Amino acid sequence: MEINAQKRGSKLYAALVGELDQHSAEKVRIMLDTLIHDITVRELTLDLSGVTFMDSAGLGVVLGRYKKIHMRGGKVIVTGVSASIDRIFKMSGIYTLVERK
Amino acid sequence: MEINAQKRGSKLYAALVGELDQHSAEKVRIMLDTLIHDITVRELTLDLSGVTFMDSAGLGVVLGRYKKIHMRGGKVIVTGVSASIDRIFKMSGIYTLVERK
Amino acid sequence: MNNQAEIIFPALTQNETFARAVVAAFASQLNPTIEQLSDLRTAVSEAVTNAIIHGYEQDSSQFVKMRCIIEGNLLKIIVRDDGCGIPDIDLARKPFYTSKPELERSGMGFAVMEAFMDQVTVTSAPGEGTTVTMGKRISHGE
Amino acid sequence: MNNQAEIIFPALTQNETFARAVVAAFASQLNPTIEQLSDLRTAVSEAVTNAIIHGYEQDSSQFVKMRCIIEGNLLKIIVRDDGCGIPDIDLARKPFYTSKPELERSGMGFAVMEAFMDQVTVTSAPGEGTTVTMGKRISHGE
Ligand SMILES: Nc1ncnc2c1ncn2[C@@H]1O[C@H](COP(=O)(O)OP(=O)(O)O)[C@@H](O)[C@H]1O
Ligand SMILES: Nc1ncnc2c1ncn2[C@@H]1O[C@H](COP(=O)(O)OP(=O)(O)O)[C@@H](O)[C@H]1O
Repeated sequence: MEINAQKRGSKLYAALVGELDQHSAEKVRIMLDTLIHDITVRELTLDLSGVTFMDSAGLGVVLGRYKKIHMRGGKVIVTGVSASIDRIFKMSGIYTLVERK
Repeated sequence: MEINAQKRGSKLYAALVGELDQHSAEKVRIMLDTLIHDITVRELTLDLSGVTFMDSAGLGVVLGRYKKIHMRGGKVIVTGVSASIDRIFKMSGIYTLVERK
Repeated sequence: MNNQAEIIFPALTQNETFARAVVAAFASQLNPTIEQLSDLRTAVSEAVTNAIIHGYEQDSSQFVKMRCIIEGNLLKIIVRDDGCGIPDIDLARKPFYTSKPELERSGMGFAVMEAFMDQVTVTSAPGEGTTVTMGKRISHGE
Repeated sequence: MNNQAEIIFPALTQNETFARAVVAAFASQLNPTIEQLSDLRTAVSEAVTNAIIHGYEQDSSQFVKMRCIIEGNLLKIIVRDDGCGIPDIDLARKPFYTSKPELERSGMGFAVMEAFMDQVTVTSAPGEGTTVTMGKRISHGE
């Protein structure tokens, strides 16, 4: 799993590329937490269009980042959500917390 | 495995599409033998550019057709030979019997 | 058409990718749609991940056993471990319940299996391992 | 990195495709080149086909056992059957020797395995089945 990130002001854009399962989840979590360690980040956009596979481990990763960003009053946005990922997101009710664009 | 064939005079052109292993070999053999049952066929060109996999079972199929066509004084040509198939053909010395184009 | 395969591999999370690929390769005999394949890959990933991280706590000297069975147009996938087992299956199947929040598990694994397969049954007892049996009909044409 | 997997399936020729896909999926952990993957698929196809058509004569109540092992950058593939066995292994390994000309077998199966893998050993005895062990180093970067 690779992450390509760009920061503009308080906005961080992170594009995930690869498979997001339990095996890759820890690495992704560490990479994203390193990026949002910078407390000026108030809006995190996760671009999932490059995610070729995701199961509920990926949901855990998104929810975990939501908690961190939410605590500092920021928000999380997901984009590039495939039909299969959308189904998992919908089941979990995550769209009440995280915006889909 | 699919075969797309065209006949022009004494020349038969057959393009094989798919995987050529022991599982598909019998079907391919029957299809090709049905086509060359027509004794006016004197030149058989096997286009292997659509063959996504081939092992020694495919070599057996080509050699078997060579024997039939050779018996009636005709010839067999192979085209679209990938590097991997070429290696199997070379090992077997088949190019002394069958022309590669 | 009937066929089957048994696959045994150590409890390493890197084998999640392998397990998904094996199921996809086996299922392809039934000519599934891309969506059906994606459903199967997701469901098997959940069950195999659970065996690895919950059943065996990633003890790579232990083995996950996966069985794929084709009966007509029914594909069955059985994922077994001889790990710690589940004390309360009803609780475990509840959405959002997880015993591993420290791994940021969402507790949605069983819910995903149920959503992506036609049928899911779970047999388990503490100390006796866990067997998850999932079925999906792969029918064509409609 | 070390890993392994055991795969067991009935002696049906339709499982040749499955066996190739499984080996490719397992080997992909070592980041093989496309050419190395193609070599592996070809060699395993030969060994599995032999187990199905020679060892078991396509008796689909019998099972082929395939084991894939990664030891460092070495990939080992072991294909086993409990079928009829080989009376004369040296003769069997000779290019162009086949006991099934009626199936239009070319007799080049073992020669292909030897050409596409680094090492091939064959253990067999009449009535005791056959084990083919193949090894290939998947090294990167050169
Ligand atoms: N194979 C298993 N062995 C032991 N416990 C399991 C197994 N599978 C699931 N469980 C238990 O059931 C709970 C719920 O599983 P699941 O719905 O997949 O959510 P998650 O994996 O996100 O925790 C797990 O947290 C675990 O306690
Ligand atoms: N698993 C096996 N069980 C029994 N006999 C085998 C097995 N594999 C190979 N043989 C014997 O060895 C011969 C040569 O094998 P091979 O070089 O693969 O050529 P082919 O499969 O084209 O006959 C076969 O014809 C068969 O007699």
